[in-house]
Amino acid sequence: MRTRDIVYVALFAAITAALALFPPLPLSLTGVPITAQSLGPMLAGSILGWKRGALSQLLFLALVAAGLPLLAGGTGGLGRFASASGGYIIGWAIIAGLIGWLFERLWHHLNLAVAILIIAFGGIVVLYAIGSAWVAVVVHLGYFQAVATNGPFLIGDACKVVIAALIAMGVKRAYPVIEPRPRARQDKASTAE
Amino acid sequence: MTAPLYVDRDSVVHRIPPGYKVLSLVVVGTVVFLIRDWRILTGILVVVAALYLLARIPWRTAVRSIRPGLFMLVFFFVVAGLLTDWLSATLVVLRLAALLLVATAVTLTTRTSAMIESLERALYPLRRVGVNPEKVSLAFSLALRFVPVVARITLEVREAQRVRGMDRNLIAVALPVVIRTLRMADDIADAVDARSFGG
Amino acid sequence: MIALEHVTLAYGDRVVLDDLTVTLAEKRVGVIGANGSGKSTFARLLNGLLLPTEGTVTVDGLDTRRSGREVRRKVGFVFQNPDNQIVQPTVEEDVAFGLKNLRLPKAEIAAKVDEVLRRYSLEKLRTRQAHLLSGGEKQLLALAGVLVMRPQYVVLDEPTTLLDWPNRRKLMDALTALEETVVLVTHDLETLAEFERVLVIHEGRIAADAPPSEAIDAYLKAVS
Amino acid sequence: MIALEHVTLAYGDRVVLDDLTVTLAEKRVGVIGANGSGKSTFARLLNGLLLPTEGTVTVDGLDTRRSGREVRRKVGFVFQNPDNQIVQPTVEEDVAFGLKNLRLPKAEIAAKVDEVLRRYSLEKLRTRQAHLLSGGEKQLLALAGVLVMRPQYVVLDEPTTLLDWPNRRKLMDALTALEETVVLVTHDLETLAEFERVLVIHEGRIAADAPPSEAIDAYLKAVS
Ligand SMILES: Nc1ncnc2c1ncn2[C@@H]1O[C@H](COP(=O)(O)OP(=O)(O)OP(=O)(O)O)[C@@H](O)[C@H]1O
Ligand SMILES: Nc1ncnc2c1ncn2[C@@H]1O[C@H](COP(=O)(O)OP(=O)(O)OP(=O)(O)O)[C@@H](O)[C@H]1O
Ligand SMILES: O=C(O)CCCC[C@@H]1SC[C@@H]2NC(=O)N[C@@H]21
Ligand SMILES: [Mg+2]
Ligand SMILES: [Mg+2]
Repeated sequence: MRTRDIVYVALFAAITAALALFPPLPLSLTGVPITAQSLGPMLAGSILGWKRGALSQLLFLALVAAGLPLLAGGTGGLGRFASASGGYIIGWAIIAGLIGWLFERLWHHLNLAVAILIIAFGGIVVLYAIGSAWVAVVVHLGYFQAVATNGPFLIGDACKVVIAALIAMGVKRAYPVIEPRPRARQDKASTAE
Repeated sequence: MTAPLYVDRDSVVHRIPPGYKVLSLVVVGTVVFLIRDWRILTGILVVVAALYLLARIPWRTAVRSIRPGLFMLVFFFVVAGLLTDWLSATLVVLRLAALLLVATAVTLTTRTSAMIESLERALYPLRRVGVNPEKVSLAFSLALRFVPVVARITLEVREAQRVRGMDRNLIAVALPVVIRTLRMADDIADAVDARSFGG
Repeated sequence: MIALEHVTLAYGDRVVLDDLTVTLAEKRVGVIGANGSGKSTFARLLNGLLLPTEGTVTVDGLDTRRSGREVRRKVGFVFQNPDNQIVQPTVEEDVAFGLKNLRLPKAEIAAKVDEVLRRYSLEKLRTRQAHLLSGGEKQLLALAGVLVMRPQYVVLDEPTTLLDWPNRRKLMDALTALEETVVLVTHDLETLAEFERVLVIHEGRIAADAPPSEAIDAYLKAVS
Repeated sequence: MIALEHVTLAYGDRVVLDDLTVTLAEKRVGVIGANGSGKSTFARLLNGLLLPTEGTVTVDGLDTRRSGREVRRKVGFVFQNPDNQIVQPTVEEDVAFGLKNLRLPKAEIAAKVDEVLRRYSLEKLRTRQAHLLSGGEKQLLALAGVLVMRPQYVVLDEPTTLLDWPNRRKLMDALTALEETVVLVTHDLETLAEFERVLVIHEGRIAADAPPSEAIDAYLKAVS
């Protein structure tokens, strides 16, 4: 990893953290709030690609685990991993990687629709699958019953998907990171390990 | 908003090295899921609760820290009770409560910086497979520095847009913020390199 | 006319401006002071970007606290750091941004953008990525993006710092030619020579309020 | 000694510097030129932050392309925008950053940090959050963070832009006092008065290379 990649990783960890400033809606009965924060992994993957995207979310999780209140509503700490949210927040690292991988694969065929599909697949389908699995395990719920508790998230998550896709496409046009820019390519020689 | 959740006290629990605390969390986490006897689970819960006394955590702080989890416990108790039987519902809730209490206790009694340090130390052996500990610690400190910066840049971009007549438009703010922060990241990477990062 | 009445501004519990009362009615007002004295803070108060902790700021009678939007339409603002001011991918889109927000017809926007790009020698850069410009180029762009909207007051926070000499001259000439009231925060004391009035901010208060040469003397005495 | 040989630098297909050959050996070298002429680009080439598209840059015989790391240890760099130079949360941590990278013992780091904070009057700010400083305070911090590492060459890209007069004086005095070779990019022509040599960059080439007054004349003629 070049220094530049480390800075990007740190930046998107911070962006996910900053999204906690949007207050959470504790609508969901399972104690998993509706939050703006899952926009963070969607952006990280679609802007940074799989490796840096996933690392940025791992870094974010490490900061939360270390006791910083970086989750929406000023919560954090190891307790959040033990709660019903645990699967979702760990899922953030996975879907950032997944979305990033798909973006890299399909980079030259991307348009807004494709971007929306990829991000929805990672940020809704896969994230719910992971989050619900954890819920099912810790509370001995049937898996599909657990999946059903995701209903209240759908509207918000659909909005996040569209927002992430618009931003990702905007960044692709104005300041692409996934495909090395000329300057980045030059720098590689000087800072490569 | 980044004030850590840590509660500063001088106690035995505080003095346990972070690594051991996390390890015991993992042990408790595994054990509670293996036990099916509600009496033993209750015993564990009591022991764990005693940790809070030992660590001299003010009880208001303790309650505030576990409150988000409490609602979850109640909900799951009801759901599990209705779907199965009340005994297994009790088991589910006792387990979760124990897990939650231990995890929260670790956070309340361990300094963030100590936690990050021991994490960095834990990653040290991975040097062989290409994980550079200095880079990891740079990533941590930059992330901490960036949280307020991202917030500030968002404010500044919004200010700049308000000055030019745009009052509220999420995408119109978010896109320049992301680009502006990426640009900043590039410059910072240069500055880090220019100060001999990596030896 | 911009009027501050008993304005106090504190960040948290650190008081940066302490009970200022001042009226700006002249066409050219300069603001100087040491680093960290509160000049940028003062400037931001003038168009409601910051609201006073205590006291009121009014622009032509409009309170910045209640009529933020109208005030901002009247008072253009050029920031210290041009990076934060670029909100669109390319130079021409960025200049057009404010005009679009005013919902002007397309043809009019295009005409105004053309004119301002020409006036500030940005024509060659019009399709360039705004974020990759050089420092001075960004500063010109920031300025163009605000002046194209023809505000009645223009507040500029150190707008010449990154400019070369011809561009600096061009900017100062442009400011002199403006019909509008100009409030200029600067460390570049020479640029103030033809200003009518210069305020010196020092330790939270207005330490001097006088014609340029006198104010500059007071400033140099205060800081040394 | 820093030597450029037939150096060309292009961003994409836009050539910014075109076949420059020049050797910098004097203790005080100034670099001036219009906005967008390529001064910052030139400066970044000197310590390997940018690599030439064609040609070579060497520092004391070390090629920036092959020995990037050693070169960066020799050549300190102060950027145009101090914001992007702050890499640690607090002032003192930021100053210590470069020293840590050099793996100095803790006590030595602490001593050097103390000294440099004192020298640049940053003591009162030492535990403050670096990103909340005012523009000028940040620029002093950026300088301190580089000089504390005692590089042999110091390249500065418009370091005085946000400074008030006393701070500017302090900075220029600090530069004058340095043992090290200084390369200063600036629009502030006065600061160059005591420099030994000034390069004027214009349209991708070195349009003049002379003592200050002569070079400044050439610059003003070239840009007008
Ligand atoms: N958002 C903020 N939160 C806390 N403190 C702040 C904030 N903005 C500025 N300050 C502090 O308030 C004081 C005044 O800041 P301001 O930016 O107004 O100074 P200035 O006169 O513009 O300085 P300069 O000439 O360096 O630009 C400084 O000490 C600064 O550190
Ligand atoms: N990363 C980049 N990608 C593409 N173009 C760039 C990049 N960096 C700079 N440029 C362009 O190269 C030219 C030279 O830029 P440079 O920053 O070196 O100018 P400068 O002489 O430092 O100007 P200023 O006095 O305004 O700071 C400018 O036209 C600029 O727009
Ligand atoms: O406890 C937390 O703060 C983390 C909550 C995780 C929320 C998940 S992410 C996907 C889904 N969409 C939401 O709005 N909330 C859940
Ligand atoms: Mg200021
Ligand atoms: Mg420059």
